[in-house]
Amino acid sequence: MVRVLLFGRLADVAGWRERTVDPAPATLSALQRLIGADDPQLAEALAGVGVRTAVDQVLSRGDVSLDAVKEVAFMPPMSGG
Amino acid sequence: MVRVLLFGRLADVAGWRERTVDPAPATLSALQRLIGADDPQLAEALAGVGVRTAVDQVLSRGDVSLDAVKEVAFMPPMSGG
Amino acid sequence: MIRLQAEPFDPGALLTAFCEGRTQTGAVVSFSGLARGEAGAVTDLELEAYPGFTEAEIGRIAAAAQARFGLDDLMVVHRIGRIAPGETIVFVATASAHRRAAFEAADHLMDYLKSRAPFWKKEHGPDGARWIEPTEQDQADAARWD
Amino acid sequence: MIRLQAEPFDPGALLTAFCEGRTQTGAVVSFSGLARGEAGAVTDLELEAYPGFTEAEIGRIAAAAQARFGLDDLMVVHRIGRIAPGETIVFVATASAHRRAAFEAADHLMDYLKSRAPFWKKEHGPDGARWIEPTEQDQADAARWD
Repeated sequence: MVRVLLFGRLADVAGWRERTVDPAPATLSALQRLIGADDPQLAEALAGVGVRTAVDQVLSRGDVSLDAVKEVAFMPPMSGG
Repeated sequence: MVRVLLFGRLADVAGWRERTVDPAPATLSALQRLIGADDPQLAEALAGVGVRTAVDQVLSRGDVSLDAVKEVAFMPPMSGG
Repeated sequence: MIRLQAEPFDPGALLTAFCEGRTQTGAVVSFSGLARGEAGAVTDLELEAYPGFTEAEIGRIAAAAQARFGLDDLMVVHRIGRIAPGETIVFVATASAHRRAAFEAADHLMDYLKSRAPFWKKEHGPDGARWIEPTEQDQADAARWD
Repeated sequence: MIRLQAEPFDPGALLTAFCEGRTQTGAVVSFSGLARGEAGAVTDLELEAYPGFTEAEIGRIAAAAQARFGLDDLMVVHRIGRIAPGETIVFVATASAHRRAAFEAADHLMDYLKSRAPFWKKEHGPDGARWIEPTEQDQADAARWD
């Protein structure tokens, strides 16, 4: 089981901000395909330029295993201040 | 008659901060010679690097006439903040 | 000190607290980012963070900045939620023995917060809402420190 | 606003006043210069100005900075007389639509105040008093803007 968080415009596109996926897919890329499977707009937004992922609150690059992972966040380009 | 002001270490060297010179000399350089005449340490300090002059509260460069001038300030290198 | 908060704050009160009791610090620089009304085109801003992760990420950049610029101390306070024009979105303060380090560190922290810290910013106005993404200038500003 | 004053002041209170009511300013940068105790080597500072001339000179550089950096507003408050360690010697604040201009203008004003504004600074300590003159670094900092 993995908790999935969407931030910023990704949450607006999807119409949800948090969701539990159970069982967790084996990898981050599989999770991304799964949550985008029935939502082509979200799938496109997740593949957009500058979207980053955090796996258990650590920024990840490329694909990673979700073994024992509790939380995955998909984050569009960041802008504070 | 001209009022002469010394600032910073120039006042410490001279032992005075303000003095009236009457009659006023014709030029700034003559005034500088006059106030340094009986005080070689002040004369040397006035000739030091970075000493600037303000004539009636306007920074001056080089020698100027003191005709109708009310106030001359001798200022060592500036440092605020 | 690094803090996210939903309540409005007064940057001056934070500066007072930050300066208090410093007898060996020569220079304190602060930056206050205010929400602009854009002459009525923006009614308010909405700032989203990733609680826990956002503080941790700012903490990492702050620790790196403290070492890089030799700071005595720093403070970052960032609003989240709805923010009205004129309210402070972000306050950064840096303290160091000399002014150059304090200026550079505050400048650096702001460049980071603008385009690399986990915040998402939405502008609400009479014509609807839009997400703000960092501009090319923001990206170039942040890249100055890489 | 440009002001010289003999009484201690709280930089935070000045920042609060400076930020108040700004709905079109995006960025406020402040610099507070604090008197350092140098671990006991300095008991206090003495700042001398040339009343009238000093304010006028700062006014000239402030007007030039306001035009050069496109500032909305700026404030300079400078102590004169005796200043104890930890007290604020100088406060500069700049306001502009965007942060780069506010940072650069504050940095510029401080470089100017350090080595070109009509102030003279004496350090008093257990070993006596000495006049402080701008360092080569201060001169080089100011020359960046020429």
